[in-house]
Amino acid sequence: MNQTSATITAIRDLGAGYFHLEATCPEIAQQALPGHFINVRCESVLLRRPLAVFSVDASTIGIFFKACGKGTSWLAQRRAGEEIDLVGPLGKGLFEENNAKRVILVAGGVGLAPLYFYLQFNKKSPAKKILFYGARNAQTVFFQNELLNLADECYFVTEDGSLGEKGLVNEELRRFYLTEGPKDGDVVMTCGPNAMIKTIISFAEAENIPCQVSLESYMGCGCGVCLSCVIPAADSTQDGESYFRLCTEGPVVDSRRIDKQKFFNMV
Amino acid sequence: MNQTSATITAIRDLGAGYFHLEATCPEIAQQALPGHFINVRCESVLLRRPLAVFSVDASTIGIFFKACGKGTSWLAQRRAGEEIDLVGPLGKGLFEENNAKRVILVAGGVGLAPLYFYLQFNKKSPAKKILFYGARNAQTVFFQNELLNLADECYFVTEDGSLGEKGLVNEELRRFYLTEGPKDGDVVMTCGPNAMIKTIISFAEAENIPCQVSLESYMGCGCGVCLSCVIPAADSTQDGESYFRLCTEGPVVDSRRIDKQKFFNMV
Amino acid sequence: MLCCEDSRLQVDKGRLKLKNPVISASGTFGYGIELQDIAHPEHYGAITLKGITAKPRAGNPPPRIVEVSGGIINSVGLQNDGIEEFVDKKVLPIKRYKTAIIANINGTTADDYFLITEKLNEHESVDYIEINVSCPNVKEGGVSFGKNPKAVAHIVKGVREKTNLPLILKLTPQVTDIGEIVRAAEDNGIDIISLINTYPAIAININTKKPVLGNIRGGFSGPPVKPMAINLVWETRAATNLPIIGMGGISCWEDAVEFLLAGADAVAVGTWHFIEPDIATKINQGLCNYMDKEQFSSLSEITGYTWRQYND
Amino acid sequence: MLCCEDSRLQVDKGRLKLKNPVISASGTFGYGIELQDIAHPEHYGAITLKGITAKPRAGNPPPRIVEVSGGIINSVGLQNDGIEEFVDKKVLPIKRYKTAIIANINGTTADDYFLITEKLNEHESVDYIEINVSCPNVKEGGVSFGKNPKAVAHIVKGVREKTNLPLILKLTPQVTDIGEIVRAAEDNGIDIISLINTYPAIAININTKKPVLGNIRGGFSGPPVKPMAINLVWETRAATNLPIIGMGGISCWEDAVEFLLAGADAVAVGTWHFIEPDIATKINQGLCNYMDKEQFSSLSEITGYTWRQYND
Ligand SMILES: Cc1cc2nc3c(=O)[nH]c(=O)nc-3n(C[C@H](O)[C@H](O)[C@H](O)COP(=O)(O)OP(=O)(O)OC[C@H]3O[C@@H](n4cnc5c(N)ncnc54)[C@H](O)[C@@H]3O)c2cc1C
Ligand SMILES: Cc1cc2nc3c(=O)[nH]c(=O)nc-3n(C[C@H](O)[C@H](O)[C@H](O)COP(=O)(O)OP(=O)(O)OC[C@H]3O[C@@H](n4cnc5c(N)ncnc54)[C@H](O)[C@@H]3O)c2cc1C
Ligand SMILES: Cc1cc2nc3c(=O)[nH]c(=O)nc-3n(C[C@H](O)[C@H](O)[C@H](O)COP(=O)(O)O)c2cc1C
Ligand SMILES: Cc1cc2nc3c(=O)[nH]c(=O)nc-3n(C[C@H](O)[C@H](O)[C@H](O)COP(=O)(O)O)c2cc1C
Ligand code: FES
Ligand code: FES
Repeated sequence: MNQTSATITAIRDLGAGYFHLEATCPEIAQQALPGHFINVRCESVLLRRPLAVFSVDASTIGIFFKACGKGTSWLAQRRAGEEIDLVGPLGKGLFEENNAKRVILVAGGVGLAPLYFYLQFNKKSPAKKILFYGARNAQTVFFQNELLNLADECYFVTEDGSLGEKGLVNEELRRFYLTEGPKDGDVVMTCGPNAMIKTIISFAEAENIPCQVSLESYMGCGCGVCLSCVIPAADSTQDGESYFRLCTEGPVVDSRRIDKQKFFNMV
Repeated sequence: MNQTSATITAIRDLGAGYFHLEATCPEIAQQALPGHFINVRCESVLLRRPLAVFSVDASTIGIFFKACGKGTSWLAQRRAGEEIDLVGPLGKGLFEENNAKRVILVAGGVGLAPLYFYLQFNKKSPAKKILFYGARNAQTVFFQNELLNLADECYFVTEDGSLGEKGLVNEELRRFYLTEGPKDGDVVMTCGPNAMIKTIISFAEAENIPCQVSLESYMGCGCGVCLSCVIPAADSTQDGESYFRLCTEGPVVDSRRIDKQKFFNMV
Repeated sequence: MLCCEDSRLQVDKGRLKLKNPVISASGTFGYGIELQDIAHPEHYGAITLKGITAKPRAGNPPPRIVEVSGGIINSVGLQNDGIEEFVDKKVLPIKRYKTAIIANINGTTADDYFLITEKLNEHESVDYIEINVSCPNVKEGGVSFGKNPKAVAHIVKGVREKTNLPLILKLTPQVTDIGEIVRAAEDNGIDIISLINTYPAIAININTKKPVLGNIRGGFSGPPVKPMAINLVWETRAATNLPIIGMGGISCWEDAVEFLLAGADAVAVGTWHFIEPDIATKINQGLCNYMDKEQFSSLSEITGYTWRQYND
Repeated sequence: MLCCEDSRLQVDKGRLKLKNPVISASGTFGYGIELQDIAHPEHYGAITLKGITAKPRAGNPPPRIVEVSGGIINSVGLQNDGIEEFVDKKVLPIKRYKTAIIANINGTTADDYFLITEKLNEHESVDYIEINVSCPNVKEGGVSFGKNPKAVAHIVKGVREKTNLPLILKLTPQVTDIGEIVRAAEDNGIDIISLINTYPAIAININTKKPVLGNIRGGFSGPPVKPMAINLVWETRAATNLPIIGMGGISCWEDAVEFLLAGADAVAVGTWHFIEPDIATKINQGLCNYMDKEQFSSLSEITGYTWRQYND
């Protein structure tokens, strides 16, 4: 874990409120694994804002974010050359593949971030990587060329049908499995809006496919000391409740670990 | 009184942390009198910041300020074309001249602001105007040409002697009166650091010269409703204390109205 | 039609009857008319006048205000000219406007409250009397009354005997159990509860090593107090069915809605007047839009909406 | 030499003996070792561990934190594994470091406090016990004890009988008269006072019309509470000569100095750890520079410097 002042090397406005930012921070870049996140200080707000690591090279890390509120909007206004204060890498930083043969990645919107890093990081791994990427429309399906070259197969899905299939990504996934059928060694990895995650989890669990999901919660410290970011756990304790810290035991978790009912009621 | 969003037409960095800003706000420009101030919303802080009107023309007003803290520093970073939220004109807006024959203006640092406006506003008035302007050094004696042309006589004084006499402005004033002697119809008008104001007031009162002084205090509303900005008054009431509101009964007041001892202990 | 006249905004709960729910908090809007060029009194459901005392008060030595951690601390100390000429000089000028008038009364002794009430009652010039037992800026009386249920009971009872005007009790947030104070007041005939007054607070200048305020201590207000005020409105709603005027840190219409959802029947704006004098109109406008969007047909439906989900 | 080892920073007042005055506030620094890469435990005069209870507690349902008006509201609710394996699993790991260890103990009954103290006393593993009677996030016990002088007296007395370790009492700010609580504790053998805990607070999402926190209510902390905390330290200093640990909104060394000038002997940092994990070093460095500039030769000269000008 490092706290560092990183120099922004590039920031791109991708349109529709989405941004791609790269900053120099060798310490973090060298340690980051897919699933890790960083905690960014945004001067417009109090608490740091958690953002998944989207890509790394030797000395810089990339993030991919949507300006949805005060903090991310501030971040969106930074310019190359400016410094940002980062803590990271944070989280368990691991999609447990338990030697998967076929990795089914399902991304929605900015949920692409950790999955993109997974693809980049595991480019050379033997497992076959199939990406399902859902977005509102063609304008918000980003990094298409990079993805086509990183993944073995790419299925783009848009709500208005302006690119790829029309509809929701979970429908496309279902269609895929109807034709291809499940293989053993399949692992689903997903990140996106809770509504989407919910459908993906129930599908995967119904089909008995291990499902790794990257969740979100409101965070205080981002590094395990405040117990703010907890998620209801499937296994309950003496007093009927049990929670685990998303920032240290996640943000990527096995779907079976989550008390789905409580979690999806909560968000 | 108006609340308006004014467009900045020009902002000049005068050096040494001093700035000159002009903004379009006809309503205020047409009503403003020497001694009036405006209350500026600075997004970096909560309360509006009071600043004297420095100059006006048909549709714009000018302010002259020092970036000394969070609010004024934010203001200093504005750019032409941006909008600022102003309330004004505020204050009594009057240097009571009671038909002065000779007006002795004594300014220190940014205290020049209201006196500059007095000179601009009364350019054609019969009274003779003599300006004493003290600053740290030559670099912080601003608007020299304008002043030389607005006032009948100008005495610049700098602490390091890099321009005009070396020393403090009150010494220069004393020297002036030693040679010229007091005339009846003299009025002193002063604005500047409290240490300076203190010496000017005691000099003027000793010489029985009416003295109009523009004071500062911490303000809440700036327009008479909160009673935060009060100054200890010379005349005391039943319970031995009496205060008047600087924002509505000032900021320019007759020195005799102030309880000097209490006021200068307080600041 | 101005939104502040929109009939959906009317408040009609117990003895609290206002054309709209936005009130100016005492001490932050003078005597109602000073800012009419930029903040017209008729945009308010009611105007609370600066606090008055029996005798004139000079108030506390300056500095009286300091900005700290997103809010302000003030130590004005009830500077006012006393009750004597209050009605002629302060009430009549605002009386010409179509808005309700609330007198905010203060005392160093219980008898002060009774005396002021008598005078106000003679003239029948104000519409409400707000009993302020929560001013942190006076040496005797003030908040020391507001912290003590017995004192509250005694003062409310005495004031009640002197007038039939609707009575508001203004509460301090600095108490162990706000319900206890509310019940003491309700048992003795209070009609309406308003909260919160300011939190006792101190700021020290580390360079001069002196308190910034001339009075050392002052009252903290502004945006930072809102989440604590919401909690106290929530608790007050649990303690009584009386109308509640919620305040503390309101700076936008969303804040006003939050107070209403927590159980307030009306809201008051204080400190924010210094930043946005025209805040009242903005809040009323925002409330109308919110009611359209969320399909509320009257303000009273918003009041306590959230609170009820957890308490009925 | 690291500034946090500078001998001028030592605290030695009554039973409070620290190498420097900066303490990590309970619940905001885990068990002291988690952040050592970026915030080393040895930079602190003492580490307060997350609150423990007799039995394991799952804590409150999420969301447990929300950012509002410049601060945060949390409703963690004392999630912890209970006293059983506390010493082995939580205390021993931090014990290797050169810093004092404070256990923060909590109970739903008085007996809980006694039982936990017994266990801690057996092992003699911690240096201080902080009795937390001010947690707003638990249904029974918690702040309800801290608001009641009799309950405080009973708990302090009982804990005192079980151990000779220096005892700290952690106070809630939500009381009418903090002096009354302090005296009740002092009469029953407390050694040190720490304040403030969080203010009860609520945030409501006006779109969902539900409280943001799963527990409805939470505790407000962070920069906005500082001016109120300074006032309560000032009042506590007037009520006792015991050592005071001041906290509430500290985000920089200047804030720490303000607490010291108001009467605190040491300070604790909570919420700000989430923004600047390395805040402790910065405060110690700032204190050293301040002492140079203002010619203070020891920390104890700063403590109460301003307070004394108005109270001696
Ligand atoms: C581990 C983790 C990784 C994340 N990775 C990314 C990423 O790669 N790209 C990206 O765009 N976003 C990501 N997010 C979400 C991102 O943290 C939030 O969008 C951000 O905190 C919003 O802050 P804000 O100040 O802009 O919005 P706010 O003004 O704080 O709130 C705007 C809206 O966002 C919601 N919100 C605020 N914080 C969170 C949060 N922590 N989780 C969910 N909703 C929140 C608020 O309720 C509100 O509706 C991640 C979140 C987590 C927990
Ligand atoms: C009627 C009036 C007219 C003024 N005219 C001018 C002007 O024309 N040009 C100019 O440069 N300044 C003027 N000032 C002073 C100006 O208002 C303060 O410098 C400004 O408010 C500081 O705000 P800040 O946020 O930059 O500083 P802060 O961060 O608020 O404080 C920085 C320093 O300034 C001090 N300060 C803050 N507010 C005031 C205040 N109201 N009065 C005195 N000291 C204060 C603080 O104590 C601190 O020491 C005027 C003040 C008043 C009351
Ligand atoms: C400058 C100032 C003066 C005040 N004077 C009074 C007063 O005379 N009587 C009173 O009951 N409350 C007084 N208050 C308290 C406010 O009415 C209000 O209760 C408090 O400020 C909280 O609301 P806010 O956060 O919106 O300001 C005053 C507040 C301020 C800031
Ligand atoms: C997330 C969180 C958890 C906390 N847990 C505890 C606790 O277990 N025991 C305790 O006595 N105080 C607890 N507190 C209160 C802090 O120790 C501290 O008293 C309070 O936050 C004020 O300080 P601050 O403004 O610097 O945060 C907690 C505070 C926060 C923000
Ligand atoms: S955010 Fe603090 S423990 Fe996870
Ligand atoms: S600043 Fe409010 S009355 Fe002068």
